[in-house]
Amino acid sequence: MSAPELGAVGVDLSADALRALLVAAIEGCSVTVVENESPSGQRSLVLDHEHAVEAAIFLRDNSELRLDFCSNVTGVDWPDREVTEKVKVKKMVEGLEGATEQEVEETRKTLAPGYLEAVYHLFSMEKKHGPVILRLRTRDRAEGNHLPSLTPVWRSAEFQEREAFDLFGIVFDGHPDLRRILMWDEFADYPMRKDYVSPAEDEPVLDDGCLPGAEPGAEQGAADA
Amino acid sequence: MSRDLMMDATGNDERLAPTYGAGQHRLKAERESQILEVSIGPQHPSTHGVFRMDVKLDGERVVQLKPVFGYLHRNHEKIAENGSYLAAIPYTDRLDYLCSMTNNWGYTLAVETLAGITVPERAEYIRVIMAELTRFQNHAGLVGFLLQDMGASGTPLMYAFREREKILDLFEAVSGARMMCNYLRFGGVRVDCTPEWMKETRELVGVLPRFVDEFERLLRGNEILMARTQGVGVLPRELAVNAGVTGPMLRATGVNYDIRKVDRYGIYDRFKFRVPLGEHGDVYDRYMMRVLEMRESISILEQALKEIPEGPVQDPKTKLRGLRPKAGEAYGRIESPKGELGFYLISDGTMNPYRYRVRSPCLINLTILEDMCLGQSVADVVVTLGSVDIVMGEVDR
Amino acid sequence: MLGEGIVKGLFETARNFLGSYVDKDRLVTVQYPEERHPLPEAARNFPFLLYDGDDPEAGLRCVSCHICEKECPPRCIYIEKSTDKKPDFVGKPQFYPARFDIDVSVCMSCQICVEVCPFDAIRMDKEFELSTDDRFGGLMWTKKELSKPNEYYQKIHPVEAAETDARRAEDVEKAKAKAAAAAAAKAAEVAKAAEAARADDEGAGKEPSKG
Amino acid sequence: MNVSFTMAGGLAERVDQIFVTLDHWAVAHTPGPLQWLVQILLIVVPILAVFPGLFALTTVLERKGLGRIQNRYGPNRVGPYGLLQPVADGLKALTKEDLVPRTADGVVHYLAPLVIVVTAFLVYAVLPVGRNMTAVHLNAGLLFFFAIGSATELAVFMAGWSSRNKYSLLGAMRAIAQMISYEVPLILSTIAVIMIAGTLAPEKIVLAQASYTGIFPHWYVFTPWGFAGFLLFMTAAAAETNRSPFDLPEGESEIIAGYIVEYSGFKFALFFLAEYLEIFAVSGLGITLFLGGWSAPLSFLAVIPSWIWFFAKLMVMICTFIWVRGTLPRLRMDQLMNFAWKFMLPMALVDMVCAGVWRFLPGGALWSVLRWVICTVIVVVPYVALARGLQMGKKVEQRVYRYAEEG
Repeated sequence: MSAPELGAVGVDLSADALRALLVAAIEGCSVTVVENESPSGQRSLVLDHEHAVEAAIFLRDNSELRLDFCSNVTGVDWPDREVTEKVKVKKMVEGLEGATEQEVEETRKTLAPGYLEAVYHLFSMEKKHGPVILRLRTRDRAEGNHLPSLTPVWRSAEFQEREAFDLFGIVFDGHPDLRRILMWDEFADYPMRKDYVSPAEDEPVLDDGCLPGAEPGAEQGAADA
Repeated sequence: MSRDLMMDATGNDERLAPTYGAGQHRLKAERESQILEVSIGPQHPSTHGVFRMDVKLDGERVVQLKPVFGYLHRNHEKIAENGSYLAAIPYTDRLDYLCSMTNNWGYTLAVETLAGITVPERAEYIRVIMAELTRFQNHAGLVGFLLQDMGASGTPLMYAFREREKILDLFEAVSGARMMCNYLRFGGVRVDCTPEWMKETRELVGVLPRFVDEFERLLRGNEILMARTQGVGVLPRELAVNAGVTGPMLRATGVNYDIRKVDRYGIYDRFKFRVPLGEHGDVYDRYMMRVLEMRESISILEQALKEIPEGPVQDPKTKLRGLRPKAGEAYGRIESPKGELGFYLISDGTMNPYRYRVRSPCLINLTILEDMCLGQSVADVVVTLGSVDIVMGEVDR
Repeated sequence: MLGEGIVKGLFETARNFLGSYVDKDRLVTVQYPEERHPLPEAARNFPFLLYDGDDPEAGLRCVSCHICEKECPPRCIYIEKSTDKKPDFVGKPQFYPARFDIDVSVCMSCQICVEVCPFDAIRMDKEFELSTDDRFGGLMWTKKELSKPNEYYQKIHPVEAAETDARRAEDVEKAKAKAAAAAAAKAAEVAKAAEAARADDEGAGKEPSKG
Repeated sequence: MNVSFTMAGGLAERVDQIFVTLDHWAVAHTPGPLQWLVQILLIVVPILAVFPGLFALTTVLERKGLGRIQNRYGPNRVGPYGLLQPVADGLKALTKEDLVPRTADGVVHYLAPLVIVVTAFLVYAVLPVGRNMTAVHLNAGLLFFFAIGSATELAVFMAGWSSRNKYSLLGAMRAIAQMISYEVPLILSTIAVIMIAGTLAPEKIVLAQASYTGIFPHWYVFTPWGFAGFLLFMTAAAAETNRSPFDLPEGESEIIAGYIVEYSGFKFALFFLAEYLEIFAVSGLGITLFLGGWSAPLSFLAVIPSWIWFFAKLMVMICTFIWVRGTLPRLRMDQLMNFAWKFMLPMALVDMVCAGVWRFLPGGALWSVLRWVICTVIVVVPYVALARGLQMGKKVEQRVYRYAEEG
């Protein structure tokens, strides 16, 4: 894997450069860079919902970038999590000498709201560089699970966005054919979410009762006879 | 014919619809009553597994085709997220069960990128040898299956399987299993190849060209094959790029994009090989891509077997059991015989991957199945599907 | 388009038809029950447990460390640890599995358990003719069915087994040397202690004499 | 009986005519009122015994032959060399459950396999399987053959329609289109033979070819028009009997089994039987028309009984069918139709012209050479032209591929 900074034709593909490009090209576009501590160093860009499609078209059509190949689209689930942090607060402390203001260390638990995330890995077939990683984040994991669909920009996202819808429950607005793809249509849950509980494994199967002697009491009856 | 091609625009913004736009264009039949709805699959001799196509036919002409999958869905990604990094490797074998070695490689490459693991030289060579053997047997099998779909009574398929058998014997000798090899590890490979194995492989690679010649004599000039495949299932170049089609299917449309050349992962920059390119993007081109790539694979194998150095095959610093990569993410991809096989991993610093995602070439190459099949007959649908080269284990995951 | 491709193809099939009678390379089929391919040494099918000596209970190498149970990708191993200990091959007291079951209907023959086992206790079998007329029974292999002697291992995987045996022999040697050294040290200590004890009648007998 | 028993060939003749003699003997020893019954039985029973037996043999031969072509063994477990495989297959077909779809048209679904088997057997009535061994002597034997033979289309459509399965229907539609299209070149290619022989009776056509120049026979296949006609006839015959590469109605990889998709057990076996019977019959007709029927290939081989020659030739034809099946992929429907109407039909007409020219050019040493040249030209030129014309509009060719530049 080449590092993302090393574009094949010397285009600066670093997240910061792309961010600057996008902000300059699209008015009002807000782009944040997600750092990546791992040795891979693949950093990514978070786009806002309103300008995501615009930004995607820009990335695809810009003659320098030409990110015409959207390789991988996937969802990631970040559930609500409790953040415990130790903060120093000034507080009145009842002491032996009466109440005094003192700096006290205190653990505070805050609930960081979870969200669902769609990750797009972009490459360029023309320029042969990449990856550029885009992220879209939903507002929350319940009703606010909507994201703009990038399928009209990259057709390759069609099935993969359907899959993210199917397994994570991300609703892609603007997707031409958003149905369940791997699970059956009647299935209600989203199996790839972290809080998914799989049903018990020993559900009755078709074989039960079909085999001679398998039905309860069959042996009993035989013994009686 | 008074049927016309009806194109529904996906939106007002014409930049949004550079291609057909997500299966929106359908052929309209003269009368609705003529439409015959046929469900091809999930149990059908030539859907290559439990794959289903909801097809609407006007006579034998396809006016709508909706692929339906999920019959083999086992939530591979969830399983891998519940296990350790090591425990995911045997599961990758079962993705594309014809090419377990390349699947292993895709995954180990992603883990190596994520954790910054280096691979010893000899292991890299062994990986290339295994991957190219896999590519060879996959392509041979594909040509066989394609001809089987065309109704050739299995003769080319049997010839392909005859050679595949010999390659699988080699896999078994080194990894212990014929198909579910579970051989590559992050930081190297599991066991070293013996000198006898190397000798046998060299011998086999020496006779493989003879087999490709045989294939060509049997099939290449066959008029029926040419008539059945040329101009059938044409995939336009722009659509192929936009729909993320990869592998031989993409190269059949003339796009020069081979990840072995682009990313130069592993040690592929040390080998001289050419990337064949098609012109028309039809089934015949796809078939020929495979045949030509088989020859290139042989050439890579010859080079690799000549140059392979002695040395360790596993990075001693890498912990296989209980690997805990630093929190972060990585996307690793390889050129599997079917296309770009990518693995996307997010680590949260624990022993299990937080997110494990397989970018399966088979699934994404199916995106444009409808576009290729519209207006063609049922027989062409079968052939077109055969030329896409799908394995349901990877499509449904 | 004159049909020469078809004629060429017909000649190729004719060549293969005749070739299948003379060329062993062409007719690769093996008439299975009568003739068999020799399995390569690395072949694997299902795991089994190794024991040394003649007694599967006493010689069982497994120390019930649960590593394979945790690493097994399909989670098909079930282990219950014993409450007491028994000496292992170097004489160190170790736990042993009171129960060791493998659900072979779940096992996917991936060999991860063999790789992670630090005690050379579990290995892959080559036996593949496992079919019976019992459809549901016999799929949960217990410790008794899983235990196979080291000689069996030596038979099916000679090279691997030789390596393992050499390593274990080395371990035994080391342990012996260590034990001897420890014994010598202990003896010296005991002698010293005895000398000291002679003074104040305190013994060192509480410590175990063997390590 | 117009066979002259010569002294030299006495024994050979007797062996040759053994079945005829036995037949006469049996009829002669039957009481008068029952003679008609025995006569019929002695015709029907051998046909019902021999050809299904040949079918059993062919199934195992086909599987073994295909196996060897594909570098496998083929069936070799039941009986010596797997020869008893058809018995096992038959038992299996008999013991299998007979499934009829709930929505199927029961009566028609039941009748279809019977109709197809009956018509397949009927055509053997006019097939000369040896000297004086034609079941029914019909002056218009060929007409009878084609008339009855085309009745199988009815059965096929009955099967496809009554099953009420979309695949069946597709298969039946394909079958009807294909069989009707290929009947035209099939019949037209025989017209050349009829023109030369001047008769419609199969046994007379054989007699017309049963003479020799030196040791070489006068088979029609050894003339330019005959050779072309033979190839046309056999191609059309393969299409007519749904053999590869024209097995579209059953096209396993496309429409699963076509019109027989809803048949199981013995009904399926009957379809299978009928298909093979048709192959034998039409191959037998091809032998009769072009390969000299029961006559020996070289004059001195005439000591071997004629019926052995007929069946030997039949086996050669069957093996060729198997060989072709093991090699070629299947055509597509529109290509099949194009091939029938744009190539086969014109070629059959050209072949008729060629036969006419052959017939009316005078004999003689010089002329016979000239006749050969002219007739060959008449056949080959249209062949090349038509074969080129088949790819009109579509460029179908071997392609040369480029490689990406090193970069």
